[in-house]
Amino acid sequence: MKPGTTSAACAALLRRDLALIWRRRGDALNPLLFAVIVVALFPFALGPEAQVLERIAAGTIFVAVLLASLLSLDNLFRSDLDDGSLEQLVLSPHPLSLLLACKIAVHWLTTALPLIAIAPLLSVFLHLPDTVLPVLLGTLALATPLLSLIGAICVALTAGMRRSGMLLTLIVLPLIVPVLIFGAGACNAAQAGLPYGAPLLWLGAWLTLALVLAPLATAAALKISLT
Amino acid sequence: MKPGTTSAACAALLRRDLALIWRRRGDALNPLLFAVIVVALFPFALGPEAQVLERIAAGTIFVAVLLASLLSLDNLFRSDLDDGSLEQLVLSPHPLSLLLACKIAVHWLTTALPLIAIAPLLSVFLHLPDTVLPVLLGTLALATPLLSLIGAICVALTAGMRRSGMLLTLIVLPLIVPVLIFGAGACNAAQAGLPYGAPLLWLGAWLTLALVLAPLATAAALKISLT
Amino acid sequence: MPAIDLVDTPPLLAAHCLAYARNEEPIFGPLDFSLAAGEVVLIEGDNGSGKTTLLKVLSGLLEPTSGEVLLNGVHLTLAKLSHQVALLGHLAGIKMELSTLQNLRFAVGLGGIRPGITPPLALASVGLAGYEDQPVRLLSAGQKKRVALARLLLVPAALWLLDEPYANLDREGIELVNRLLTTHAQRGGAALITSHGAYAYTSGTPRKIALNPGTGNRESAIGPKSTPTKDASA
Amino acid sequence: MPAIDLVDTPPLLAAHCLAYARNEEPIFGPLDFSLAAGEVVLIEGDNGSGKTTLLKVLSGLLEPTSGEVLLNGVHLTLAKLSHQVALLGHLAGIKMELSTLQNLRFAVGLGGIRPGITPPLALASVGLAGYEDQPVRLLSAGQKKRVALARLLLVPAALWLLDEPYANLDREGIELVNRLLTTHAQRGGAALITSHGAYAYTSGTPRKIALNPGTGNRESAIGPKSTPTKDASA
Amino acid sequence: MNPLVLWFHKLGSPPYFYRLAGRFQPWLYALALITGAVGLYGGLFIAPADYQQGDSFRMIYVHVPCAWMSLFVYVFMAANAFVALVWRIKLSETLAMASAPIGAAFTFITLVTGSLWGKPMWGTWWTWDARLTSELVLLFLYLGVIGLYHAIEDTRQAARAAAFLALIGVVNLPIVHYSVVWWNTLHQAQTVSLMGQSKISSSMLWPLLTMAFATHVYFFASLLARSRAALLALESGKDWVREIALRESAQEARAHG
Amino acid sequence: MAEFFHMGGYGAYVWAAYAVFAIVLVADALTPLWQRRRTLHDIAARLRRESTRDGARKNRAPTTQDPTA
Ligand code: HEM
Ligand SMILES: Nc1ncnc2c1ncn2[C@@H]1O[C@H](COP(=O)(O)OP(=O)(O)OP(=O)(O)O)[C@@H](O)[C@H]1O
Ligand SMILES: Nc1ncnc2c1ncn2[C@@H]1O[C@H](COP(=O)(O)OP(=O)(O)OP(=O)(O)O)[C@@H](O)[C@H]1O
Ligand SMILES: [Mg+2]
Ligand SMILES: [Mg+2]
Repeated sequence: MKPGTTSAACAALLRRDLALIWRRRGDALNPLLFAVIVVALFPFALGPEAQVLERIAAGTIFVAVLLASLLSLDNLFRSDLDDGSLEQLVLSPHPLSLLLACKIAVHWLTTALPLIAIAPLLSVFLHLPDTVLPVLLGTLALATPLLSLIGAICVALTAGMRRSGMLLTLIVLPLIVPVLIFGAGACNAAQAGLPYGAPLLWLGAWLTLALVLAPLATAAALKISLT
Repeated sequence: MKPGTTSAACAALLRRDLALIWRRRGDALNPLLFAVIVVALFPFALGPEAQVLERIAAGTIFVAVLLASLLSLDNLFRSDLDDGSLEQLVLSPHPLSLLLACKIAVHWLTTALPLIAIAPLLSVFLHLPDTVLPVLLGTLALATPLLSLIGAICVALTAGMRRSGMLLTLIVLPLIVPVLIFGAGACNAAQAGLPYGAPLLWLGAWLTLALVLAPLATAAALKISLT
Repeated sequence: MPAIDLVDTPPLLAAHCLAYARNEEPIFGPLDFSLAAGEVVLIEGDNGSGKTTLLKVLSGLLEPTSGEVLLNGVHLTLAKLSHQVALLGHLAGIKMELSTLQNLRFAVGLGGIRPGITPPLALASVGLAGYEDQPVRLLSAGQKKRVALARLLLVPAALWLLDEPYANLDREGIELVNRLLTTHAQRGGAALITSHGAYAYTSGTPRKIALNPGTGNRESAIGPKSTPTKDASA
Repeated sequence: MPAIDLVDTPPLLAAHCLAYARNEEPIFGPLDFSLAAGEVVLIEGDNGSGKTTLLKVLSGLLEPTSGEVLLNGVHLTLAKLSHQVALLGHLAGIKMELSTLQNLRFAVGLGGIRPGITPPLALASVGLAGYEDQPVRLLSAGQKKRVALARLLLVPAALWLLDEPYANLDREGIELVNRLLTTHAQRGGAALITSHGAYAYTSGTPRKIALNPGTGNRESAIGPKSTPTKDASA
Repeated sequence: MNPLVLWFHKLGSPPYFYRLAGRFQPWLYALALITGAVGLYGGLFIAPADYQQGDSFRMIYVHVPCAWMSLFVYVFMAANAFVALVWRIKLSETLAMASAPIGAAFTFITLVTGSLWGKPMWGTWWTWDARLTSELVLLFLYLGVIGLYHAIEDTRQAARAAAFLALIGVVNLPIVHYSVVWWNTLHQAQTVSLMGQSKISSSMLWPLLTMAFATHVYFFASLLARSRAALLALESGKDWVREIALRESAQEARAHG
Repeated sequence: MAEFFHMGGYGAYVWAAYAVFAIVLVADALTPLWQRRRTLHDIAARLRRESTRDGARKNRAPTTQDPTA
């Protein structure tokens, strides 16, 4: 009678979460579709003029990606909570923060990465200049993991409630506004021909910090909201 | 042993749904918050220039209201499905379309109406000219019930699945594009000093049609997805 | 709206060659049985033998693959079913957020009410007096079940379909269910209940329908048996 | 990591003055009891008497209002609990989308495995051979319960906390649970199970802890009783 | 009974349809391949370069047939959806659901090739022109039907729900089209209609028509193949399917030693 | 020949369009084959499983009727 190793537990968790997402791969596409749809709504709402769309392109794409990954965050612990798996995770002998880091990684890989991959298409819809596209992709690559990590803390805080839904958005919002300002700001600067290195560096620094601290904070928040 | 009258059943349903929303009034505010947040993100994403914001104000508010009421639509039948109440509704001796019309009405009253009420605040955020505000409110008053009615059909179609989430958005999108085009189009026309009566008339005509047909279609869709 | 006092009409419920298959896999096989007013019949079967599925078919929530169901001698359609059948499944259609009394009031609004009973009375008679304003969410598993039972008392349905009504109930609750069933039968109602044979309905003429597990029980044993099974805890 | 072969250490689990109150309302009153290795104890009580709550407290999911719990003579903290307690509640932590085997594999990855058993063996021994690739969602209520039981077989936990393990199971399933409990007790494990007294654990020395319903049972009757209750269906 | 009605009745029986479709399918694939090859040869080698667009006009031979197909398939799907909902014919459900992914594929090709054509011609990959926008909405409709079909557990129920959506989409498409036209002309006229009225010479025309024929034939071939696969899944409990499954697995076992 | 591939400067666009056309349709043609194989596989596996299930059931409950499948 001996418990398994922590790495075995993490591997089991990764394998299970990926298997679950594969089983519901239709659902996994949802954030992607949502972002596409939000972006596609704007031309209808604003009219088809290219100059207007071009001006708002980077910002709108950023907002759409952000909303899509926030809305999908809600499911991060939801189903585990509903069927009692989360209790089992908390009761397991392994460090909870590590297990949660695995879950966050799976979330980023399966929602944010496809969003980044589809960003070029979105930028075509809104006539984003080709020169700005690399900057957009770079900022998204830095900003989305930051969103997943920060979001996870907030989801953990609201995990005790059923249907936290949009309250989550409210809690996350103040935390991610800086990410939005720096991310979209870098793109807008690039579009206007201004230097855009500084905001990217800031994002990188925050990301490093969040990678270390967010899983610990998430574990603490989860323990608070479960007992 | 006699069953109650249909009007008693509708009254009971309205009373229950309102009581439920009152019990979870925190949740009921969520669409409102979501719309405010989406609108509030845009100045951060685009920068504070008033001319840009003014140009996109009406369209962005429309998109935000639309997304907020779509996302809340998902809950229209969700909880009733989860706890078996929907089965009881379908099994009841009263016309299902009438019962569903009551539910849709409650949804509109508790999500869209507050959104319309808050639209003036949103338009301040984005520097919408004061002259356009009445047009915006008028189009929203016509467009949001249309959204609720069209959305209800789609929700009923997806009721058979657990966690339809954003698939719903995908299904609804093609159906509401005309609403968005005419609604936001009227506002944009008003802002540009052009006549805007025709799109309003169109919206009104569609609304009348939808009021009659949508509950029937919703009932048909629900029966398909429940049996 | 037809009156439903049909104590002397021959079979309240009759099934001919009723079968259900999910994705072509037979769940329960061609069944023939009938249920007279005043009768309570127990559906027995192992785990996975299709008891829940049978009740769903009989309540009109699932469409049978073959066979037909007659209610009072007429074909059963969804609309006709509505106020003659009360289903108590795993999901009771009870709102966790609302109080017990609010839930019952809604059930009455939707389905009508039997004469001579009110929601508070029904709550009292399932042993939940004093819990009128308690949100159902805060009740224990057995207490929730009792709320669902109170709904049965209120709604004027002649046929009760009860899926494992005894599960989660304490001894008193089990007696309560038996009492409810006896009264219902005496009033001319009928009931089909599933159970694993542990707590049989003990008064009246307990008949059983046996479902053979999984095999699509093509020649399932049906007919009156008289031994209530009490030897379960062996 | 400490070894858990503790057949001769005095009490596996001991509770002193354990009480839980929700919003100042006592749910179960100060309880004193102990559980030796090799013992299976039945928690009895009416609906709403706090059985589920007691198990949640003992598993560390709820914090007791007062009193303390000792596991092998040491204070019980969440971290210590982890691999010595296996909880089978109403929610089994089983993914409906995954197959039975995938679920058990994950449980093993997370909690480790007892020597001499594998997930497919465990499935076979709860009577689910042949259901290895079936998504749990497609199983009946009793079959789901069996998957949860299979998890207990795999995970190396000395103390089992089982909330109504007999509910939804057929007669064969009930025997299965009793068999599992006997084996577990013989191996030096211990178990606390709730039940409404219908199917008592019949071999070994069945002891009971009674919770008085609702009153916050401040002077609850605790101690060994020897009559298993079989007279439930009266 | 009228022999034609009888034949339709028989066609509705899955094993009969499966066998019949199995007999037609290879011939349809072959015909599509041959006419497609002829059409492409004509389009790429025989047709002269356009005096205005140069060689870029050769995109017409994939773009336009696929654009036509994207609309044709939707009509076909909706017609089957209607039959499926009204008369509850299992085969129509299958056909409707099998045509959705093919239609989505043609729509996707139309959008991509149109984009690839638009870049050199209009200088942009995408504009919010009425026709383009309607085509995008059409893609969303297809995706919605497919998504709904796959998201619902029970296949027959899923088919009925998706069929319902397809029918609503039929009503909606003209509305979208005209609202987009109206919207597009509100502010400024987009100068899009480059090709609308240009007269086309017969050496340019016949490859186009051949390609159109080839894509139609391909559609039916693919439809039959998809329906056959779907019928196997739908009827997986029936003996005729079990026989096929056992036969194939035995063959496979032999092939692997 | 090079001129043919060059397509008067539009080569990249034209060939990309034809490539998309070919790739998408080939993928579309292959899907049913793949689906068919998987379905038959699943059915064969299920038949095998069902036979073990029936076997297990017979051992547990000798009174149940012999399944005719
Ligand atoms: C993404 C961009 C595009 C999309 C979505 C698109 C879509 C369509 C559709 C749906 C049709 C069929 C219309 C019908 O039969 O009623 C069509 C036809 C056609 N398209 Fe495109 N198109 C695009 C770009 C282009 C471009 C750039 C050109 C050439 C400059 C072009 C030339 C044509 C021609 C010649 C026809 C046939 C016209 C006819 O049958 O009347 N398309 N396109
Ligand atoms: N949603 C479903 N989809 C597919 N198969 C299902 C589904 N629900 C149940 N089954 C299968 O159908 C069979 C009958 O299930 P059912 O729930 O009717 O059994 P039951 O007699 O109620 O069993 P229990 O006593 O365990 O509740 C089982 O073999 C089960 O695996
Ligand atoms: N989440 C909750 N919040 C507040 N009170 C609760 C909650 N859950 C249960 N209760 C109350 O606590 C008491 C004990 O509940 P518990 O679920 O422990 O009972 P139980 O003994 O398991 O009953 P049963 O046999 O019906 O399952 C009950 O009176 C119940 O109403
Ligand atoms: Mg059942
Ligand atoms: Mg309990």
